[in-house]
Amino acid sequence: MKKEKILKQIDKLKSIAISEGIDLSSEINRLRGMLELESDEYKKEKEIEEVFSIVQNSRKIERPKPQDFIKSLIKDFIELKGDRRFANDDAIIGGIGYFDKYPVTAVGIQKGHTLNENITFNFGSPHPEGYRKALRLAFQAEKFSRPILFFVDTPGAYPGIDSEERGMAQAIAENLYYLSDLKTPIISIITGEGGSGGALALGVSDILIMMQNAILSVISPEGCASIIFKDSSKAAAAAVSLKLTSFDLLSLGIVDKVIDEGPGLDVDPQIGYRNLTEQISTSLAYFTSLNSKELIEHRYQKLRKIGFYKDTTGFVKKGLNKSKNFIYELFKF
Amino acid sequence: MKKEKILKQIDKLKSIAISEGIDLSSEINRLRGMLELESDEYKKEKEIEEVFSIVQNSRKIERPKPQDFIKSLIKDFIELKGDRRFANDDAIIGGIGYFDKYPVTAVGIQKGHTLNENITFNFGSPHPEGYRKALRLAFQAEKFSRPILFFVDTPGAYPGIDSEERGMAQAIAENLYYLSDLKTPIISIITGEGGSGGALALGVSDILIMMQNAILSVISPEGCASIIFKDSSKAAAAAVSLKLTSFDLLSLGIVDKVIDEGPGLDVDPQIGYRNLTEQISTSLAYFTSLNSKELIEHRYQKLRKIGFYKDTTGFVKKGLNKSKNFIYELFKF
Amino acid sequence: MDKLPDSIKKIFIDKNQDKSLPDNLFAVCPGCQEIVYRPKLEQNLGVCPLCSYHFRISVDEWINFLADADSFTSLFDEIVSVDPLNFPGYKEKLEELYKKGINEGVKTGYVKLDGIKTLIGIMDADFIMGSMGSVVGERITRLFEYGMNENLPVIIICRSGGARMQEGVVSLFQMAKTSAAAKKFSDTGNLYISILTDPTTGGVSASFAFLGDIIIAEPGALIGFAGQRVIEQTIKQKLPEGFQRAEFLEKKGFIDIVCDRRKLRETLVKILEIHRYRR
Amino acid sequence: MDKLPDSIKKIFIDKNQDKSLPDNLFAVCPGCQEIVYRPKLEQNLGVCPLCSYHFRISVDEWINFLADADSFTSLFDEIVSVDPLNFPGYKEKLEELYKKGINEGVKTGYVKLDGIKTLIGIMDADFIMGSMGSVVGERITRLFEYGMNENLPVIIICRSGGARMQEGVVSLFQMAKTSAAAKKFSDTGNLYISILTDPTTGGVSASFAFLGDIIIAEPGALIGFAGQRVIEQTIKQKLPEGFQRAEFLEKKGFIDIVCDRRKLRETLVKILEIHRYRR
Ligand SMILES: [Zn+2]
Ligand SMILES: [Zn+2]
Repeated sequence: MKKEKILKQIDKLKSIAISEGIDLSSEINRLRGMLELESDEYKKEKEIEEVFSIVQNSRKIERPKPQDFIKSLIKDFIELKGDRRFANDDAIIGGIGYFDKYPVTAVGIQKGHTLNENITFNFGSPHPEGYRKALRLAFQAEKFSRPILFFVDTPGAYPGIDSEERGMAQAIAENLYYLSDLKTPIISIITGEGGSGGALALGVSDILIMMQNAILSVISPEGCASIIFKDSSKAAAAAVSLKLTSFDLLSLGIVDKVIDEGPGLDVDPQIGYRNLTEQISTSLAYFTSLNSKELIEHRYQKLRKIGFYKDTTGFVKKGLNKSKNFIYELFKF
Repeated sequence: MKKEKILKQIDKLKSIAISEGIDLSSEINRLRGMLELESDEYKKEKEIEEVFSIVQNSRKIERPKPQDFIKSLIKDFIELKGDRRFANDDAIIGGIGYFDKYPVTAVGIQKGHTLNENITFNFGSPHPEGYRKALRLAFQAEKFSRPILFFVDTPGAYPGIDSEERGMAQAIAENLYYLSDLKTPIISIITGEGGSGGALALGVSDILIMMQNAILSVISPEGCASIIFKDSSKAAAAAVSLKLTSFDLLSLGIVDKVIDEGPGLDVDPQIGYRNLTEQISTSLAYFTSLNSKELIEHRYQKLRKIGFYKDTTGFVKKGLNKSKNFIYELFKF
Repeated sequence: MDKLPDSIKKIFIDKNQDKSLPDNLFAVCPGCQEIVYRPKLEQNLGVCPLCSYHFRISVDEWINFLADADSFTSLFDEIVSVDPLNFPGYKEKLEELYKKGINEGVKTGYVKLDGIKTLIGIMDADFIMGSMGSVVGERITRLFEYGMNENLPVIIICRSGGARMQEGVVSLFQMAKTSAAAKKFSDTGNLYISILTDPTTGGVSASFAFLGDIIIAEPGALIGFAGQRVIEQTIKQKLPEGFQRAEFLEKKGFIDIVCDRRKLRETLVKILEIHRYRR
Repeated sequence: MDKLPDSIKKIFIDKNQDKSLPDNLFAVCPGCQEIVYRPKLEQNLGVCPLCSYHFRISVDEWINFLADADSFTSLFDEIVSVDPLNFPGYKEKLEELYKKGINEGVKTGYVKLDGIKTLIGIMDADFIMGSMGSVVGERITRLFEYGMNENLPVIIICRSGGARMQEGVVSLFQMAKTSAAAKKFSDTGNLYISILTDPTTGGVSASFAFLGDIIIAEPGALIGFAGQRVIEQTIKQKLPEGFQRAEFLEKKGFIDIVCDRRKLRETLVKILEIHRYRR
């Protein structure tokens, strides 16, 4: 809006300068400066708009959910239920079937397309027994040397009394622990909303794939806005700050591949499926070719290297435990 | 009673025969025959009495319970709680400490000396989470190459709605499964009432020890009487039939050692403790000297060989699957 | 399937609530209380065509229904029961059962399913409630050992009242023995499918029945550790509807698949194939 | 202990309910609402002498209380935070904290406990709630790696609000990274003791905090995954008394020992010894 006004003003001044033969360049430059400022703000606004529309898209009820991915990509799928401890969690579906020629174990977080489905699937928020079922099936996959495919779409692990009573934290921790050196290939695909620890529990993998319009975040933009910015209306801005889009995470080195969705999975999932299938095929061929020691070492190093920090070793001359102030000095540069 | 009467009668006849000078030998022999018959019955009665008093003794509230054994035998015991899934079961106590110079993991089923204690300990009847705690501690013992001591005294696994809901059968099965090749020595001691599957779940071991007055049974004598003999008053007789005493089980090859209790653990536990300590010391020295392959093979063979059956291979001439009638013929001999 | 299976006949007699129906050609289904025509039931693998109630079927019927024609070869028939404890009445019971031609609490052997060779154990409830004595324990153990040596999968159709009390603690330890064998078998990377049918309780449920890589249950099957009467006596209240049934156990996380008998064979073949057992 | 620990001082100011008490030489205990004399509290390791309420204590106080005199040597101080996402306000916050001399969300190093050398990590709630960013993740990871190379046990005193949101998904993945390191460490047969203090929640609880061979919690400590406000908003009801407290978690089977701080050192030494760490 403002931008257009300024542009018109500049045009006007230019005409005047020519027609009247006077030098208005200082005034025009001032306006140009305003324009640049304005344009930065404009770009930022547009980015916020774009990113938040990705967030909203990732949650769209029309978007195919993990159970749809399994239906489309896994042949002869047989569902296997239960954690052998407490319950079968309907928020997580797991079983065996074929991906191409590979027998695989496939596990997905179920999310509904309707309210009824969502009630059954607890809106895609698993309880601890869901993660324990996933881990049980993962161990079974290891026994039979079957690769594992995780399809992830969740607002997060369910925050309820029962979840805490049955040790949600412990359940997620245990998944991270045992998946980290499970001796069979693991491919994890974020298909929609990758919500925090509840998504990460199925995200430890040899290759982490994101569908182009999926998100993956340490906290929901809404939660971040209200906790950090103390203003829940700033969710869209928080979404940008959190760097939760597939391409952001690709450039941060956390996600390994982004899958082109074509017109968007909600419009036509076939292109996305096809591209994903191709990627999984390539990955399976590669990871099944590694021996288990190579596989595990690769997975460990992949996790191991995630993190941004400054290692000030080179600069530190004093004893390690007395370097506090020195580090502070370094940090400023 | 009857026996004494007959003996008196024989004495009388003998005196008459001598004093009167007549031959009463045929009558005396008849009475002697009655005496033998009577004596068989008498012996049987006495056996029933004896065995059932062992059963009752094994359950005595004054008898030291597994927690007392742990207190007396394990130095610096530190209790470790929880199954990491659902609950901490107070019916089972587990932890680490020293037996002599050995760091060990000790797990016992707690039974009360008072009603209040019994309520806390659920009368020594564990829930599934109790067995899962025991297994968790067993895996930890394996990690740290610590021998395991199981102290067992239970009427059986708890038969309740909650137990079934959380998979009692599965929990016991899993203990049997994983304990069978756990790579650290396991010593199991039946201290009191060894009640069925609930006892067996902590009975898979390299050496199965029974305190002299303990029992171990597939079913309580009372249960057996009502199910098999359709008469719950026949518990004492059922106890004899079940062969549940320490010496019965020693001679059946199921129990490896019976520990002399001296005057009985309820009267003075010290002698029993001392003898048990000696046996455990010897066993630990032996089993910790085996490498894990030897240890596991020994344990497997120990379980493997339990069973009484007739292998008719030598006799079978016909095809295996047509031998039904032939087997029947064999069975009769 | 032209002949009328004995066990179904027996069930009809047991369950038939309308004695006036002639010759048991009809039965009253315990599931829907409707009258079902026996030959229909037979065709339907012993599943009520109206309400899918699963009647109990015999070992031979299981083989007929699951195995490729004439593919069953029994193993370990040569192991027969003795009476180690001299338990009152046990010897006589065994003789009586052998006389009837029932081989033991479990029949073991190998079969082909759609051409895939697999080991199988089928428990026989007609032999002292399918209870596990030394022979059941030994046969199951040998089945696992055979499987690990030959790299064959093992399928066990469970149906048992539990331990065989007449063999006392010897029977109890068959739980440990079979579980140890199942573990050793599993460590060779082979597949064990456990199928729980009505009823699977006690010592069998607390050992090999719940140790399958994949655990399948028949709809409505009673599955649990403790007997319902014992539980009721302990807690002094009636048990809830559906308690200890297959569907209940599935909800509680202990069953992979509750599978209709009419889909079982196809499901088994799929599972065997995916474990690369078609060679 | 002659000096007045800062964190306790701060707590007095925060928690002190009677402002009229002069100079904060006295405090009102949140546990028993009684007035406690500060030097008494200090002597008592920050535990209320009346009701055993466990006040929060600082990293330095933890070291003073646990470690043999002068035995602490810090490790990995050279790793410092950056602002990978260019997150609003993060850089300024970090600078401010460094200026205060707080090193990071966790202090790592080695100590001796009764002569036994052990690695230790102590989380610092004064550094952005002890949240786990890249530096916390990296230091914990290095601690485990150091432990597996040197065959030393690892003790971590947890206290954290969770992930460090300002580092986004990078922070989230520190959960996976530290858990993977804990697994690798465990496979070398070494001992990891996790001590959960008030509060241990979110990403830290759902990673290394719950991966100890032995998990100890301080009495009354708040421990859980989800925050209480989030749960209340989700279920639209108040949470029960004692929910997510150490004793609650112990009952639920997730804590080995709820250990009074005054007995902690002795307990740790015993545990280390039994794992044969006294050499
Ligand atoms: Zn019907
Ligand atoms: Zn107080």
